[in-house]
Amino acid sequence: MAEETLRRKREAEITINTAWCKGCVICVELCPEQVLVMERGKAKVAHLDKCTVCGLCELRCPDFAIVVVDKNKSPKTGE
Amino acid sequence: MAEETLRRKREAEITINTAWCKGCVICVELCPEQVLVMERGKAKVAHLDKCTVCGLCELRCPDFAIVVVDKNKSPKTGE
Amino acid sequence: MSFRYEIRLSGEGGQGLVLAGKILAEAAAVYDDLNATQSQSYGPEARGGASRSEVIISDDEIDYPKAVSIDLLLALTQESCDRYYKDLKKGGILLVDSDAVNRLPEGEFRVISAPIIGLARERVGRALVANIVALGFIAGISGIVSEKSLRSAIEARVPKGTEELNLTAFATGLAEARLLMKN
Amino acid sequence: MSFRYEIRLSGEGGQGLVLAGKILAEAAAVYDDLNATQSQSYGPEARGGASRSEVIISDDEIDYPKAVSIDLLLALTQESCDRYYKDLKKGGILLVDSDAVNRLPEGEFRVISAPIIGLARERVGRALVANIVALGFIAGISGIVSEKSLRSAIEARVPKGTEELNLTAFATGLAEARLLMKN
Amino acid sequence: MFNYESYLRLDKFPLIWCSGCGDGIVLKSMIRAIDKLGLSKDDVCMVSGIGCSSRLTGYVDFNTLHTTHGRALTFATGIKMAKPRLHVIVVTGDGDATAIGGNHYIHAARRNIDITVILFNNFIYGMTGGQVSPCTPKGKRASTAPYGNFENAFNISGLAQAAGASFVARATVYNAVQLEKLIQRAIERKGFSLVEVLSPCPTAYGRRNREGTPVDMILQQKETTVSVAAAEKMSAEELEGKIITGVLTDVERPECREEYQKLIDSFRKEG
Amino acid sequence: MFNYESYLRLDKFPLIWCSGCGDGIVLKSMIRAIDKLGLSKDDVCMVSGIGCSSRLTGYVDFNTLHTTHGRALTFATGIKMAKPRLHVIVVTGDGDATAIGGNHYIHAARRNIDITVILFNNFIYGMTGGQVSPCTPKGKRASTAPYGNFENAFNISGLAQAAGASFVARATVYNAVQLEKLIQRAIERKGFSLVEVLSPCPTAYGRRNREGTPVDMILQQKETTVSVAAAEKMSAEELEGKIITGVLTDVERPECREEYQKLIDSFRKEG
Amino acid sequence: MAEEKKIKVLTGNEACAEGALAAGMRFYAGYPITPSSEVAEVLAEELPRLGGVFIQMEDEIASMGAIIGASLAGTKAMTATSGPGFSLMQENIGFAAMAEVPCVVVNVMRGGPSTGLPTLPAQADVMQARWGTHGDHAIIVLAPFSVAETFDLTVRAFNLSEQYRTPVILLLDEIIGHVNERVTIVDPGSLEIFNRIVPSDPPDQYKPYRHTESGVPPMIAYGEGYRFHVTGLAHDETGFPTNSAAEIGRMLERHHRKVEQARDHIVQVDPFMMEDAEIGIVAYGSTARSARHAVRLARETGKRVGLLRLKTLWPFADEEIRSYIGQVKSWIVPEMNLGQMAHEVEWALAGSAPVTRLNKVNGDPISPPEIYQIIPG
Amino acid sequence: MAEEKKIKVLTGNEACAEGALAAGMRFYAGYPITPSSEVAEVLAEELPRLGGVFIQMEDEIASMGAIIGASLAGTKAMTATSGPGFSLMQENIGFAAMAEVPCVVVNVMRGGPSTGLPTLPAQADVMQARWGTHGDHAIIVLAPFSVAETFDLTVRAFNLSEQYRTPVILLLDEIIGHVNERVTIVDPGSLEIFNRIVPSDPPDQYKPYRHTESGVPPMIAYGEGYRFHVTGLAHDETGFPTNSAAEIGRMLERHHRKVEQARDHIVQVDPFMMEDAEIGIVAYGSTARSARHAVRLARETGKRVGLLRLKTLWPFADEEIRSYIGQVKSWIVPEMNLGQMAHEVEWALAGSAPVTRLNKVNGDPISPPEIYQIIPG
Ligand SMILES: Cc1ncc(C[n+]2csc(CCOP(=O)(O)OP(=O)(O)O)c2C)c(N)n1
Ligand SMILES: Cc1ncc(C[n+]2csc(CCOP(=O)(O)OP(=O)(O)O)c2C)c(N)n1
Ligand code: SF4
Ligand code: SF4
Ligand code: SF4
Ligand code: SF4
Ligand code: SF4
Ligand code: SF4
Ligand SMILES: [Mg+2]
Ligand SMILES: [Mg+2]
Repeated sequence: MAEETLRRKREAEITINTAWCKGCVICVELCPEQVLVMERGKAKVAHLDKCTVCGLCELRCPDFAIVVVDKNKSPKTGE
Repeated sequence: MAEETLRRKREAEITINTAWCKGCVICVELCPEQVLVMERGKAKVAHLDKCTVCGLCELRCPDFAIVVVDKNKSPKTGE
Repeated sequence: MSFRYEIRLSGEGGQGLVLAGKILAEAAAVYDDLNATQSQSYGPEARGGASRSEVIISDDEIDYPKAVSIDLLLALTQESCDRYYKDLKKGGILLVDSDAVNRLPEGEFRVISAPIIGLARERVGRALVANIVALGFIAGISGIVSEKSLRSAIEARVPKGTEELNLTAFATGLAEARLLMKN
Repeated sequence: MSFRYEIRLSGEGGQGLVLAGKILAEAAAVYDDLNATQSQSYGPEARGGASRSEVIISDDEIDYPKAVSIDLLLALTQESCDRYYKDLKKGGILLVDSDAVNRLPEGEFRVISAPIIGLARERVGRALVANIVALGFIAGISGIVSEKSLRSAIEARVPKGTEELNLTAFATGLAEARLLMKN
Repeated sequence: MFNYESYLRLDKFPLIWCSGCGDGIVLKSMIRAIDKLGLSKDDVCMVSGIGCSSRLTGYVDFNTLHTTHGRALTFATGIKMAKPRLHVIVVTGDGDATAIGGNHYIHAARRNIDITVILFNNFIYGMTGGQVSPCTPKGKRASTAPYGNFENAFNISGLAQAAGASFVARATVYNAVQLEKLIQRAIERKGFSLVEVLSPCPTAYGRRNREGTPVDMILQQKETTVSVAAAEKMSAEELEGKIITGVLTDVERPECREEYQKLIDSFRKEG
Repeated sequence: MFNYESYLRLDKFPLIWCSGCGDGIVLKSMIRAIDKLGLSKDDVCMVSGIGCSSRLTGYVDFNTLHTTHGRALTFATGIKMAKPRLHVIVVTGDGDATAIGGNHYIHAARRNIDITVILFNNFIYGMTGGQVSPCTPKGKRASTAPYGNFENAFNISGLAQAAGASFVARATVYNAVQLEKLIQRAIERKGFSLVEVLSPCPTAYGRRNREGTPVDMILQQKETTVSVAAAEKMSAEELEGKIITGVLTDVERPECREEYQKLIDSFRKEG
Repeated sequence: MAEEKKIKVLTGNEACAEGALAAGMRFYAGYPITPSSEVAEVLAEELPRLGGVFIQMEDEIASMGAIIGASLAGTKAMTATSGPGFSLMQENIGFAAMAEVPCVVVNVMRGGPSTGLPTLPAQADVMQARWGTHGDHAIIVLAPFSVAETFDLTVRAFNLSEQYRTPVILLLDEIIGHVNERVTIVDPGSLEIFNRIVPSDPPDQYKPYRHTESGVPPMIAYGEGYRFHVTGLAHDETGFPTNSAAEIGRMLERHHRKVEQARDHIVQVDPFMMEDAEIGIVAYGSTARSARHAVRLARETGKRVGLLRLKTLWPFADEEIRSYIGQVKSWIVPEMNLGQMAHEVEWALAGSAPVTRLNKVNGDPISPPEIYQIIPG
Repeated sequence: MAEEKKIKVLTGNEACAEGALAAGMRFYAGYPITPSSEVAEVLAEELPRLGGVFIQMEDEIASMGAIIGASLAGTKAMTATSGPGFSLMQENIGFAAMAEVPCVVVNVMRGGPSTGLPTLPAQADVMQARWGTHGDHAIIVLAPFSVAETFDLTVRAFNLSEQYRTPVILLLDEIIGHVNERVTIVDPGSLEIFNRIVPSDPPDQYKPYRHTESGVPPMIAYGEGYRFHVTGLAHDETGFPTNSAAEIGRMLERHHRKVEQARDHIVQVDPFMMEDAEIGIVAYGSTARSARHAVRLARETGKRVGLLRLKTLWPFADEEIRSYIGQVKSWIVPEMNLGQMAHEVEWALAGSAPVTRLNKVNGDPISPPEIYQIIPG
């Protein structure tokens, strides 16, 4: 089953709450795909297409400022 | 040398400070040779001749109330 | 006029004088419907040689719970006798253990000397109950608390299983005291 | 009559406004032989966004060390400008960073707007020294402390090795201010 | 990926912590763990001391208590003993738990009381601006150790083990998934459970010790730690300077409140 | 056999301790050990907390300090740091050292400061009349544990080891000769050294737990203890309920005051 | 229990424990110390029988923390100690005041300062009970003078604590703690028991520090469906930290007001032969017994002297004392300290009558004759 | 150092550290707490250079213990803290008082109670400084109002501590602790420094608690050939515990006397425009600065108002205040608490003049206009 799941198309939706983002750059530098960049001291999505929805950015954002959703996955069945 | 020392005649002098003795019976019961007895709540020497000057009574008297001296040993050369 | 009767039980630690004081107070307060206080002095923290237990009995409110002018002093050791006899009031009673106290003090008080500890050891079989034997003496000498109340208080306060022993001790003291008082 | 000059340096944490305030106070107190106090407000315990540093300069004893009617307010952020401009006294000076502060408040005070942070970044090469550029401005605008004293105080207080950089920053601010004042 | 919101007091946001502070990453892991366990928010009581990390209790929608410095475990002990049905979780810093609070720490572990401690170890006193802590490694700088710390540091987890804790684990914010799982196991384990989390403090510790950016500090955790499993295969020399992560202790021991309940029950039966 | 008198304040005798209390036996061992080491009385500073055992400092002719309950090690730390040439020996009870004083205990061990602690473990609060202590074995009775202690007890020595002590040993009054030797080694060892002595308290512990006379209690020590050497040859089952005596730890670690001296000296050199 | 005798002989410490149980206390955390330990010893025996919790903590700081925790969890909680332990509890007592957590702290006073005189009586922690913790705060302090009153005031301490959401200090002295005396134990059902007022708001509207008119906000326990925050930081009505001077001022003012505006309810004095007294004695605790005795003696010789006995030490009975201005010409304040309450009496009288101090700190109680001797006239 | 500039700009906390070093302090033990931590931070840097000891302890209790130990070992010792830590130090402060160990405790006051307002100023630990530990005891408390004076009073704190063998409390408030201000650093050699009097007796005749006329017994350090005993128990002249009421009374009486009979030396006030004042303001610490400003403002409008500034808080300046009876018609006492010193002023005046209180506990300093407004006339 793992195989199928991985092969299912992933489409990311990334939300950045700039009011909470403190610009620590963690998400930007630790994103394996260089999806994110900094702009005016806040994180910003630059290459959404490259996102694999791995969730690492969200996992490590200390400020709850970045949320990643797999649009092709129903919210109820999160892993 | 140990042999000689042991064979040297031991002659005990046992002093009991009754003002300090609290009558705990420790010296009496733990003397290997039953040298001591209790009298009116204080330790007392009963059989001085049996004393081997082993020093156990003094070692374990919590109240510094019993002192054993080997009269045949000069005080300066304690072991 | 109301009365205030002051008793001091003195001796050394381990003689059960605090318990005896409590029994006396309880006999008076719970069973005789008098007011009573019992207090004791402690040595440095938990331990210490000398022991002192004071009971005040009154038919009125007891303000100051410490003895100031003693009606009856029990002394089970020479040391306690020497230390406290001066606090006896004129005409008070000094009750001493005749074996433990050899040097009797002099003063304007009555001395009663009896082998309290000896009686406990020999007649009751355990020196430990000398405190209760002493209560028998006190009851017999002073009459300040009733025999019945003291019996009830003893039964209530002594360790379970030792009631008989203690009541015997009490009876022994009481009987001896009555004998003495007759003379 | 003695004078009392109140300066508030405001912006956000990390802009070095506390250090700037200390330098200003030291310039006045140690080198210009005036009295000066510097104080700041803290957020909850160690951290917090907004930063405020106050300097009072006087030729007399300074009683109250907090600003009550401000002569010169430096605001390096919009938030600090909005929050503090009301404390400016009539005829006081509001010095703002022209990039950071877009909405200028109105009131009976003079507004001087200059790209302080920009100057630090572009002319001096490090945005970090905006605080010292601001000191240059303050010296140029107010004249309350002498140029020489400020230079000495800067040299004494900034981290070893950064003296040159900071003196350049100061000179930059001072020159700009003089230019502005001429107009 | 995961919806944190229902566990948060959103009106208190943004968090008080500095940019790049690791504490927020721990907070998220805690919430995920609690969610996985399916605990009712009403049944969770979170207690903290004083420090940056201890500010956490203000942000989570549980029964929360922000106590005095070092004393969280004493309040928590009162709560657990009085109302054992509550899941009591203590949030504390290295200073809070092991400096001023060291005694309560070893006693709670000794009693093996059913409390879970999440100890945010940033090797420094963050809240008060970077003073040396009993966990600051020897030689490292702090505002009160300007020439480098001359004292030996505690092995926090080792102390809890020696004192009698049931469950002891160590984790990093770098490996936030492991962290979450360890917290989950810690809460599940009856008895005193500890998760020591290495949480970078870029402001008070990193800057002074030239540890680089928050990212540098997080990545450094990857290098300096080894898992229990890996460590077992390594020599003492190889382990020099390494920090072991994972479950260090997991044993069953009599739990304090349960033992007390037996005493209460003994009278119930009698009566 | 040995002349204790010159070390004693004879005018304070007889000792305050109860008849048969083990503390006097420890005191004698301490004096013999100090005598063996040939320390000058002027250079010995003995510091105690509050408790029966802590009354010891009143009887010995050294520089003596009887502090507050649980805090002896903090005063001792001040003395040692300020005047390192003094031999600082702390006398403390199980309650004093590990209940109220537990934090100072682990911190002094962590710092590995050159202080020798003689810990009189009688499993009870003697001075205040027999309340339960963190060292009272589970199930044993105390005035505040009338139905038997429901809490787990500390392993005192283990705690000191985990916290970082250089030298840790356990002894009994039964074997007063070993006790003396261990105290001697503890004082000799640079760094934090601990000798935990099992010292019978017939009054507050023995009576309540039907342990018999003082002699019974002393002899019982013979039965319940095994030496480190013997223990190594025993199985876990055989060791169940046994207490190990002898040297448990003896290592060299950086000592607090010496490390600080290096810092001072670094400026001396510069200047 | 109903068939048990109603009259008992108890010590003050025992009566304190009994009173606490009668008041509904079901959580005790403490650390032993002479002369208070019997409070703990009785409770160690009784609480498990009643399903309550007895725990001996590692020290007094922990004990104080534990009772605050237990109280927040909804249980009436208490600790008992003596001077050294009371000093250590101060920080957390301040927390209880700030976070408005009901609890009772018993201090059986012994001689100080420091380890002092562990087995001897004193009354020297009166000012500490008021001012021992940092920061300005309101506090209620009661001091019984007999064993019977110890029972009553322990119940009252819990009632006041619950009613005003504040720690209450009960100051015994060693004499009261250790004297055995007659107590008539009333039927538990007949006792007036006050339990904290619970909120009527639903959880989402609950404010744990609401500015009510009485100054006392309703209080709910942890784990009852209300999820709120408690902190020792300055906070607003919601319980969350604030730096707003207005909010802080309002909160601290309320803390003060809730006690001050109830002072007539809280403050209790017991006048004895004060009706026609021209000389007044102010005393409390065991010293008040000596004072009463001295009054009786002096009355016998015709002196118009009376005793105004303080049952509440804080808030201070200034109004009650001032009510005698004009009638009482001079006052005497005997106490086992160096004049702590005498200072307050002087303050209250503001020079309107002279105050004679009788102080003793050597471990000896003040005896009736000592007081009697200094009664003028 | 001689070539260094004599004028410096320092914060109060820095000046406190400098003053301590100038006084000869060579041992600091502390535990960090806002707003006092800079005292420690400066000393962590300076002490090792001077061969002195800086140690951060595990908590405030340990810090207090360590400085007492160090002082007994012969080193002038200090700690610094703020409210919560000050509460924790109380037990050991009592030990220092009882055992007569010189040491200086700095409390940089922040808002309370409890964790309160960690970064905001307050003056609410004034009564705690006097009464925080259990048992009656004498204590000296100083409160500077400027950075320069912080230096001076820190030196003085050590001098008084050494001279009277007693702990001395230095109360700063957050404003004084954190304000940067001009200090003229005098040549260390020109400072008057008092070192504890050492005994002239040989070791075998030394009594560490001798009843001298001044009340202060000579003191020798541990390890100097005198082997004596120190305890927190009540003790006699030899330092050993006693239960003799006479000995105890004598000792406690001496403790009190040594401070009371020196009160004229210890108590310092700074009158400002008091010569002809009809309205007097009593203030201390940073509030005294606002008060002085208010006095200047009011004098400009012709009001006869002056400021009696307290540099010594305890012993209380009652006589100094009373010396204005007749001249000053009314008093104002502004303070960042709920009236702690005002109460004392009222007591001192005993009704001879009215006292107006101006209190603030919300973290805001009391400003000059606030005081000015309530100056009558
Ligand atoms: C009794 C007391 N002492 C000191 C403080 C000051 N203080 C607040 S937090 C803290 C240390 C915090 O360090 P840590 O526990 O490691 O938490 P962090 O801020 O690093 O997360 C200190 C010393 C206090 N609040 N109370
Ligand atoms: C702060 C404080 N709390 C409590 C006490 C009371 N107290 C004195 S000694 C002691 C316990 C002593 O037990 P331990 O340390 O084991 O010594 P032991 O008497 O058994 O030798 C206690 C609780 C105190 N003196 N100070
Ligand atoms: S989910 Fe993964 S790939 Fe996508 S932005 Fe975040 S870290 Fe990068
Ligand atoms: S990790 Fe979070 S706070 Fe940091 S830059 Fe990214 S979104 Fe902003
Ligand atoms: S020395 Fe030995 S043999 Fe002699 S009395 Fe003592 S114990 Fe007995
Ligand atoms: S051991 Fe000592 S105290 Fe005990 S009975 Fe013998 S002589 Fe007396
Ligand atoms: S100081 Fe350190 S621990 Fe505190 S919030 Fe900032 S980064 Fe985090
Ligand atoms: S109570 Fe126990 S420890 Fe204390 S002196 Fe007596 S026997 Fe020794
Ligand atoms: Mg930390
Ligand atoms: Mg013990």
